[in-house]
Amino acid sequence: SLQGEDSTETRLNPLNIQMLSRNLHDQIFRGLQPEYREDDVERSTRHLQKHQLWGKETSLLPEVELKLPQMYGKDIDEHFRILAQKQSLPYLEAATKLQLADLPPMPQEWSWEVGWTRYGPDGESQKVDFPEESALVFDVEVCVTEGRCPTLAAAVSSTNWYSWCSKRLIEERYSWSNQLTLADLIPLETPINSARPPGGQWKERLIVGHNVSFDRSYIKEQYLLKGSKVRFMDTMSLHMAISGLTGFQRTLWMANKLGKRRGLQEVKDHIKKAGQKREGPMISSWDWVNISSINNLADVHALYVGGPPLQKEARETFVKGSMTDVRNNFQELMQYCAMDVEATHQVFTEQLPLFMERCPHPVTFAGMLEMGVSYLPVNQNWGRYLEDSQDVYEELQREMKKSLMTLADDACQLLQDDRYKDDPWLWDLEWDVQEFKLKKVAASKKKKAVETKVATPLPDWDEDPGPPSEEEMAGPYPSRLAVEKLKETVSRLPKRRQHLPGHPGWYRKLCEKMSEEDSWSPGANLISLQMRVTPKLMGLTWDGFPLHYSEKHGWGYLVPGRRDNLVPEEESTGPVCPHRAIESVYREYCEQNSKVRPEYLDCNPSDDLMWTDSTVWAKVEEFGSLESLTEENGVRMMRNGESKKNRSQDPHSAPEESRCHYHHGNGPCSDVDIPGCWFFKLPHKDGNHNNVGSPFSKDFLSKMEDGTLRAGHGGTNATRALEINKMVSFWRNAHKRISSQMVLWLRKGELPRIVSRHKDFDEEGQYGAILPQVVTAGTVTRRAVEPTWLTASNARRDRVGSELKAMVQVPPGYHLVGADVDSQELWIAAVLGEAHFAGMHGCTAFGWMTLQGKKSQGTDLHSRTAETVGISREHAKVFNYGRIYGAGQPFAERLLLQFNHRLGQEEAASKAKQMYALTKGIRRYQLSEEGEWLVNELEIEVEKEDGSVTLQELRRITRLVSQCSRRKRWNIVDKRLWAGGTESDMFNKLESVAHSAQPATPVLGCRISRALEPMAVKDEFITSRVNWVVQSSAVDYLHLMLVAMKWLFEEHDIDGRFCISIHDEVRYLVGSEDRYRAALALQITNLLTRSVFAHALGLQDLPQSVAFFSAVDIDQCLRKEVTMDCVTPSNPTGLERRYNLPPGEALDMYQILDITKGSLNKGR
Amino acid sequence: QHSRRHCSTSSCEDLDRVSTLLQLCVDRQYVSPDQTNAELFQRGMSCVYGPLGTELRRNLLEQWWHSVTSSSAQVFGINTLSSSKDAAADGPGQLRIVESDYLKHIIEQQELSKEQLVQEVQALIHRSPSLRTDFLQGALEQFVPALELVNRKLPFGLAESGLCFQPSDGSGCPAEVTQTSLVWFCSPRTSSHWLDHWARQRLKWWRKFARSPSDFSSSDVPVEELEGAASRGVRISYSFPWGQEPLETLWSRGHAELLQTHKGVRSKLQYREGRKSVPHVVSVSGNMDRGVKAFLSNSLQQLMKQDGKQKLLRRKVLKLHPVLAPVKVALDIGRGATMELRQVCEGLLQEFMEAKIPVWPGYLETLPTSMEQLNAKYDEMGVLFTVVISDNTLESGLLQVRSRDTTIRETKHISEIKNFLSRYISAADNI
Amino acid sequence: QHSRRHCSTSSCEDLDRVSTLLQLCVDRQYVSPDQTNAELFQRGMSCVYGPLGTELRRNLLEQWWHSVTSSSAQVFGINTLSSSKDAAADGPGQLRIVESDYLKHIIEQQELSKEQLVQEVQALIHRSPSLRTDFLQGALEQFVPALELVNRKLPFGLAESGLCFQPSDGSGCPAEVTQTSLVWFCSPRTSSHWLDHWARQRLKWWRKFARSPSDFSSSDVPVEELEGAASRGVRISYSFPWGQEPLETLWSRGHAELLQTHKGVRSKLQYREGRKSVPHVVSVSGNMDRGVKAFLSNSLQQLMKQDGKQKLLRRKVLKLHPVLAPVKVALDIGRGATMELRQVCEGLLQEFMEAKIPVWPGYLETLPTSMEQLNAKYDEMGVLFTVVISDNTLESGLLQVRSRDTTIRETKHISEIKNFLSRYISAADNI
Repeated sequence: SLQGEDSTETRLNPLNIQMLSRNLHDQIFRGLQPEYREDDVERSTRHLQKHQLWGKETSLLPEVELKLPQMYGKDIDEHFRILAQKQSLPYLEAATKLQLADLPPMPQEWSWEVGWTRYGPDGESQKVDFPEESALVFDVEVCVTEGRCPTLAAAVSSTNWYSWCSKRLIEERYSWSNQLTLADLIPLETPINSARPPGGQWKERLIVGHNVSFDRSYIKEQYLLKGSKVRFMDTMSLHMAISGLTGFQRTLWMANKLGKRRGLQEVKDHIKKAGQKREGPMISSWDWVNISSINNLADVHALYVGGPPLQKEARETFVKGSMTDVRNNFQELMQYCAMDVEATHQVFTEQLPLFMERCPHPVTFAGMLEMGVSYLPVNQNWGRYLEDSQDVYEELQREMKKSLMTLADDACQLLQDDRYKDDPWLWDLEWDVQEFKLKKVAASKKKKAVETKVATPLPDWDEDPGPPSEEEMAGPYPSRLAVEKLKETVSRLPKRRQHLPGHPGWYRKLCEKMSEEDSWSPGANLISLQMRVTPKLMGLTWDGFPLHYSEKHGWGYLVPGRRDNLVPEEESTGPVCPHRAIESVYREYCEQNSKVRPEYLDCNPSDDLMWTDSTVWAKVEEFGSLESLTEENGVRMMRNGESKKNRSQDPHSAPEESRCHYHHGNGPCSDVDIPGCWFFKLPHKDGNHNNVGSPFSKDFLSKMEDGTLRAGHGGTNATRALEINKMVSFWRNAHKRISSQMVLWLRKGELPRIVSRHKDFDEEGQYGAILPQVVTAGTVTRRAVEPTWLTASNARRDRVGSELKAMVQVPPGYHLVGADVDSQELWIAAVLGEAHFAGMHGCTAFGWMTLQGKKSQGTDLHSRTAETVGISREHAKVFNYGRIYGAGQPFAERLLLQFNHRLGQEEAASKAKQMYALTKGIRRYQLSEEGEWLVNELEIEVEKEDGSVTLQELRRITRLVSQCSRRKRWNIVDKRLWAGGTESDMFNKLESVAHSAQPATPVLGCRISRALEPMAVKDEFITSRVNWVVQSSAVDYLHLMLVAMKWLFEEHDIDGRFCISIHDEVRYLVGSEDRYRAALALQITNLLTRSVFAHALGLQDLPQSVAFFSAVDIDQCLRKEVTMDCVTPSNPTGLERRYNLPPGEALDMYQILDITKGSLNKGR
Repeated sequence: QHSRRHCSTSSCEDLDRVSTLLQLCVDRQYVSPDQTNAELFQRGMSCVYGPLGTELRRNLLEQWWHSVTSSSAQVFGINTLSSSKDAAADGPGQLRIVESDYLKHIIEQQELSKEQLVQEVQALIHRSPSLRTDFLQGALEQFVPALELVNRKLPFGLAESGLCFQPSDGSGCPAEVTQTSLVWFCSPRTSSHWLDHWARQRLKWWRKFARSPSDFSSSDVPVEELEGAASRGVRISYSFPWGQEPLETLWSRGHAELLQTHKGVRSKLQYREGRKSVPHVVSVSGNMDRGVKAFLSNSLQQLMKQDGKQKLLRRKVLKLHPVLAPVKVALDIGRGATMELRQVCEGLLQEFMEAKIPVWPGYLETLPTSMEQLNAKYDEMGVLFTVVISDNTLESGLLQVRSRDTTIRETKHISEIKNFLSRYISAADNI
Repeated sequence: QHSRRHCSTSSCEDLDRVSTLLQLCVDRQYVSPDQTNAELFQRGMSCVYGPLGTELRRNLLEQWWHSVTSSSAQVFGINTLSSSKDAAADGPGQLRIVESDYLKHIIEQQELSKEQLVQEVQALIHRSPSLRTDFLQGALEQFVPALELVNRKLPFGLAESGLCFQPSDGSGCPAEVTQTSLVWFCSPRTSSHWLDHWARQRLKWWRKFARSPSDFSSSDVPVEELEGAASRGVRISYSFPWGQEPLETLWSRGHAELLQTHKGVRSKLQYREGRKSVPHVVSVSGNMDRGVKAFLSNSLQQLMKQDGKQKLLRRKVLKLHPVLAPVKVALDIGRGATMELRQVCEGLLQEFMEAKIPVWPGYLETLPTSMEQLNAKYDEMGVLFTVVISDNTLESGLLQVRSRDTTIRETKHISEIKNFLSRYISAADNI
């Protein structure tokens, strides 16, 4: 083994944290040694002691001895600069050429011909295989109603214009195959019917487009597993990096665009709708609006280029029109496409220098290019998956509908003897039935009819009359004639037949009017979970109380026992509440639950709380936009306090005498006057003043699981419906997106020989790829955005279709090699804080926990939080990430209430406060010069610690100052700091970056969007800016990894390509022979990347515990764990049995070293 | 006042459910009334069905046949003999058809020695045809002509349904079972996929007609219970109140039995793309007698209600799927039957019959019954609609239609009732 | 040039016809290819049917069931067991189900004397269930519950269809027959009328599906051929080229067997208006295997035509009634079998299947065949229409439809083909 006996000793830093093995440190930091100052060490020790972390036992990792590949430059940063420059050189050249070009004039007339046409400067046109220039601006249009085949495209290079037309556009046919082949796509590098470039050499070329990943998915060569060196630049991503907007800003921007006045109204409405307090931030600075825009080409063009606005009306033809419409307007539409190309070129020309200036590090550029060519291999199992999932989904939907229909049918029985009046749920439905209408018949006629009617009594004696005679059999039966005659009375029916007149009103509404349509089906088939009648039919109860809907307050429940509003029955006009029945429901519930419930039910977090980080962030951003200023100064705090008092005098809370004394909840609402009952609202995740629109929303899933919300009526039917609702939730939301993924199947000749000659190659199988439409920098933090793959959760046993990711499966002869960066964001945040605090790894409590914390000892971050607040570790995770993303105390409060609705408001607030004091710490304030002067002048005694004062002190000072001075306002605060918590120093660092004049990521120096720079937004959007520091650094991390991997793959001839990166996770598609070398490359990449971070922050060392991925996954499909079998309702037998996919390997660094002998070289 | 409660699953209530179900089946002519017969029914064997049971089983078999032969996969129906003279198959547990005359003739021959007698009897047994216990063997034998039919292209399947016979396991009373069988031939590589495919299709089919579909479930057969050559098995079961019983079993059988049936002559068995390999067999075989029982059990709904006098009544409804329900509509006369009313009923009966809507001629019943009793009876029979003709019908052509599922009475015109029923039944397939 | 001639009835040609028919049935998968099997078929016994034969028999049985249970008279379908343990029926010609294990066990007991052995064997035979030879007994047994069902009112009938077993008459090989049975209970006074009624109804039914109806005829059974208790009998026969064979037999049986079955307990059997009299029984029982054979024979048409080179060709067409034809439509690809054409075919196949139109997936055949050969094959299969999809279909949606009966090719649009076929088949019922 290579664990170094010869390396002298384990390196520990003064805080006893194990550092890189000496040989690695020497190779990476080139002899630079970290220096530790004594007082720093002492300060750190004290800090750790305070948080009970000092002296905790830690275990040592084996040393790693490894010869790294030859590195360039004088230090590791330079090494990466050189790599990135090398990798992006040809593309950068092409980009520059394009940027400097004067475009040739746009052709007046476009050629109506299949394939590419080139237009010379003099308007002459010529059919070509594909444009050959090294850089193009490119745009594809698709006639959406006719499937996913590209319809037409336009492109321009520095010298020529091009147009492309699909065969399906030019040739008219009754039907086309819905399965696309390479020949249907747009070639950019290869002739028709070939998958090889002329001369066999792939060239480095650059394609520019707006949202270019969309256009990329229609390019033929991009689906080939190997070869193309074309790279893409997305003007939308460049825009995001330069001037992007946060989600909240986008809403404001749109509102503003609609006219400032109206805009503000919209903003208010938005805030209200998002459930935010009225005294939320007044957006005081609007400067940013003018230096930014939302993402579409027209607005981006207006921002960077200006001039007359782009005309986008023609686009409608592609979205809504048919192929015939496109044909009829061909010239106009081609022109439109070309105009977009021209506009994109103008935008690009403006953007490129701005981008280079704001993201100066070459790694950023190179990383973005690599990100733009993601590739997901799939096989015949993809189709099987879609079919199975849809199938199971539809079956479950049907079952659910059936259950609900049965409930509706059963409820109809209450019509008899008006029994519905005593039903605790159904009493207030519409129970009226309609009279069956007939046309009036003239009275005289009627009389006549009666007269002529004869009634012949049945013979008493009913003996077997024998068979009908032959004559009887031959002629029409008399009985048939009698019926036919009666049928004539149909003329008395009204022309329009009544719709189920005999059924109660609510039921009628659930039925479709009978028709000859194939789709018609009998019964209450319009019923769905979303309908108001459904919870009632199910007889849902909340803690034993029947649910009730109020127009004004949404869903709530009725608590019996109210006596002050009983009215004698005869006086009431509408339906009367059967409060006695409600009482007996509750009594029955109490009897069943006579065993006392455990006070605190910390249920297993339902999946819906196990948010992906992006959803956590969305929440945080929503809250963050409000709370940033609440603690600003004493006055504001006061108002906050007032508002709390106000809330208790809520207009719709009941007066004291009609209070419910035995039940506490969200209410009662006195303006809901139901005799004998109080009305309480169901709790809402965004705060209790919000109305609950449906008790079946996913926020209540956990309440159903823990039995708070349960079905009373119809037993199994209702319960099963709820269960199914849970099972289908994923597929219902995702199936459109998933099944519209464009898959392209490759023919045998289009696959590399490794695949087609492999022993496992199946002639009848299908091999192909999906190109996910990744916007390389889709958010203001420059994180990638893609709606399907980047947000997909992991397989869950009870979620139909959730095995999605595992359907990305390699062709024979290949493996997926990849890894998750262990606690990426936590480490980045921690290392920033450490550099700020004492310049040592592990010097803050937060950092120490990240590096050394152990789940088993309860010293890792999540366990710590869980312990202090008394929640589960899983829940604690959500809090921790939320906090690091910048969420404040109110967020935590609300989250606590959501996790456990039985928790009181006060209790939640105190828990949240406790959590924040322990972690983020307490706000302290440094007095400004003015402030110091005032304090001195007024001789106020001030309690100071480390030069700062507490909030209480500050308030006292403010009060004293205002008493003693006539001047309205003094600026006595200079800086706000956090203190005392495990994360205080980290937050101080993040905030100092966020507040700096030109915020830039600490490692690669990428500047924040112009729309978030303090110059434009002053003190607004602080949460977003704080969050940006960590998130954007994580993007830097990813870009560094991509550059390093590309270097190692090329240097060591590893057959592989980038597949996809999902936030902190990267995957490569690697030839099976090279898979272990690729795994080693990945480990080295992580080592180097972390080292760049440490280097950039002036810490010339790296802890051994984060140097390597804890595991590199070598697998044949995409999944969270290599052993996950991804059993779901649509994949009941698991991956191994159903798709023949064995578990993969998860190798740690030592195992990889064993296998590869530490060498990246081929043929060891 | 009233309360609705679904029966909980306490075992006492379950037992109650069982006897209720049995009694109802006998009362309502699903199963012929006779102790031994009821036992056969309970054991999931073929028994003497009454008119309603016969129709229900017919509907079920018809649906099975249609779903299997009209699936997108190529399935051919075949019909083999229920007895075979293949002497080779001489395993234990064989049922032989013996002509008693012959046997008598042998043992009545006084001149034979004991040894001779034994020999003769043995010879007779040996040449007596044996009764099939399942359809597998027949389908394997028909593989070769069927392979010709599809020009040696896989995959395809052979479907058959009918009676099979089961040895008595000691009770001395061999039983008959209505079985369905699909024997599927495919390439070895795809046999596992096909097993999954058919398991899913079959489960879907069962659930399609169920009132509470989740009572039908499928599960892999544990390795230790694998049968014969089978490498994998899936069982579709129904959770009866008294426990799970298998309805249909799927086996991935490999090719051993196919080879054996054709005496190892591989050349006959090879398919076109097979490169000399022999097809694999996936067998799907169901017990439709038990299926009938499952659907009866599944569709029985018991609702409690209190009547006006606070008496607890139990309403028993057989909520069979409209497609399966043996009687779709009952025809009755409201009050005071007259010849005229009866004639209208007869006319309607004819009309329904021609439209292939099974109808119950309740109007022939001349003993007076209250509407309530009548409805209770029809609910127990699982009759979808009750059409009541009255004096009013003679005047205006209007009649009352009561629905089994909602208990609501709706007025309809006589000219529209047939179409309404036809549409209702055919559209019920859509849900 | 081309001429058609109906084959005359000279015996030589008839023999030719017989072998042609047999060959065609085997070639076209009506009957499984196997010498013994063909013999069973010829004898009018149940045999191993191929996919087409199976479907034809199904259609025939379906039509029978519908015509009997949906007639204006009250007929209930029932289902009885094919074996019974009723030891009383111990007449000659009994088939017993013997568990061979038991018999072996007895004869392997060395210690038994010959007498003991004989006794044990006799006891075993005696307690072994016997197989039914017809449905009469079962129906008679079910008379009592059925009488309850109709509230003791006559007349009514019990219908059943399925397998019955026949002793071997010496050949040592018992046979199976697909039988249909209607047992009709009526007052003694009307029994003769009912016999005539049913005889007329049945003959009408047979003729309804025939190409030349006069080949089906009915005749009274001569007195000397009367069976058992029967006082009158009517036989419906088909004139095969080789002679007449009975298809269905009706007996007026009196009440003796009914009484005997119920051990003479008259009180159980009395009907409401019957003044203590016991109902009379009319039985109608048919052999549907022979029915299949009759319709195959009846529908085979041989046409002579001369081809371009003056060679005499014989065109064989199985002109089965549209309702009976096992395959209604074949789907083929014209020229250029591209994936897209195949996709269209699959879509159509699904559409037809869902509309319950049996379809032959001819497009799956990838070996090249001329259209002529294909049509000849489909004619022999009795396929009503051949739909051909070609490149033209992709462009314009038009396809070619060839009719079996007229051989004319017509162009239709793809959107209308399903409705056309459905209408054609259902309307054929009215002819």
